[in-house]
Amino acid sequence: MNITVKYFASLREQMGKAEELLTLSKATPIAEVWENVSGETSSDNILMAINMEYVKPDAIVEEGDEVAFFPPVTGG
Amino acid sequence: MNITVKYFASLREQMGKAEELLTLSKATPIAEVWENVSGETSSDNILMAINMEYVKPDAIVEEGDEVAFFPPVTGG
Amino acid sequence: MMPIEIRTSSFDPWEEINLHQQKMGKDGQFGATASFVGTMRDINEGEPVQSMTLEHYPGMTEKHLQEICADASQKWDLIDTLVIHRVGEIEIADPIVLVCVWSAHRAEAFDACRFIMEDLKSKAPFWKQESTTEGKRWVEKNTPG
Amino acid sequence: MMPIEIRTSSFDPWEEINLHQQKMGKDGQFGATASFVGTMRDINEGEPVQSMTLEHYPGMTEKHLQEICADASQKWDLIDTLVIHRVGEIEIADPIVLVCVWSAHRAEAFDACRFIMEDLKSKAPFWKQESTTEGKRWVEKNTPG
Repeated sequence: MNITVKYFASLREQMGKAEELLTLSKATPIAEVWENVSGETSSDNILMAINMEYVKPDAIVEEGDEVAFFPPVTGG
Repeated sequence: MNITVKYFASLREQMGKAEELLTLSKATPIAEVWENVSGETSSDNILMAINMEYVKPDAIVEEGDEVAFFPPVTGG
Repeated sequence: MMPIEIRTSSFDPWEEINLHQQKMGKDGQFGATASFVGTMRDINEGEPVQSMTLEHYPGMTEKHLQEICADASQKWDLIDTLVIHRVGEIEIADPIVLVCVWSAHRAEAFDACRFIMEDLKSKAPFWKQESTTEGKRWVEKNTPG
Repeated sequence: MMPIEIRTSSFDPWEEINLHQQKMGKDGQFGATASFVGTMRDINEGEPVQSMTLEHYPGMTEKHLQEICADASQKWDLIDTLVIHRVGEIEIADPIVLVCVWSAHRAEAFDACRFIMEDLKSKAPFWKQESTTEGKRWVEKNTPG
């Protein structure tokens, strides 16, 4: 299954890219996707979204999803 | 002693005047001044000011003071 | 002295804020601007209103608005405040009151703007008389804040 | 749908409020307009800042701003809301965000304006990167509201 992963702000810089396409063998918790792409075992202080909705680390990523990882927001 | 008395809004209409000059025989509590001018024995719901400062009914009116009586304020 | 104005004719609150901000010359210092505008409605307490007359106590009104803004500046770290209040004949949709507060951060601006507005409503000597199809009536109390 | 705009160039918040209010066509209905403008300061956390870049998540940002305004309209009886937020390169004294709320009475306008602003700060996906004499740095957290 194919997903799109987006990175923003300091995470975009850390990852060296704004977006990538990934192929997963099966539906996977988003925290595992983060561990795979970042090589980090912790997702503390990382915000996660699936299809533009905030989700918790155990949320399941499905075929075609748009996944996003980013640091705490600082708008306004 | 001479004082100026001002009336505003519904009290101005009730008194039939906006302002009058009064002569008092001595320094007098403002509630008594109200009783004298209005003929009423109660000053509930009447706001009172001496020289443009809100005062309580027992505040003493002195020579030359500007006294004012008015209903609750409704600005803004 | 805080800028306080009593106006006898209609004013545009947004233009007033803009002009005041330009005159202030504090660009880059303020990070937060909170404003409130009270506007004349065509209905009050369920009855249609045609127009309104606002009476005030010249001298005492200005003095109290000054005190209210000075109090706010003591309570919070503010860069500037602006208060404009209409008196006289007021038409539907006319702005009645403008309160605007500039500060470095948003909490102060929000708190002070609301404080000034509530204090103005409870202390500043203004009185509203409404004209309805039934005639004129004095507004007896403000809506709760 | 609530009016939500992401702007890539400088805007005048007072002109935007004025224009929006004219388009609304609710003259005589609203009695209260509460607004907040966040503006770029020349200092943050004690250090001089020269300029700022605001990044956002296109799509998700608009969606969340819509949700925040819809939430506010559920909680309070509002006539209209307007939210405008800058992205891209921002200069000192540029407005960053405008929140404006129109309602019949003042309590709703004050409460909803602050709620929208606080919710926007905590949820809407925007990120600030400041340019200082020491180089660029990502702002790590917002000042408390």
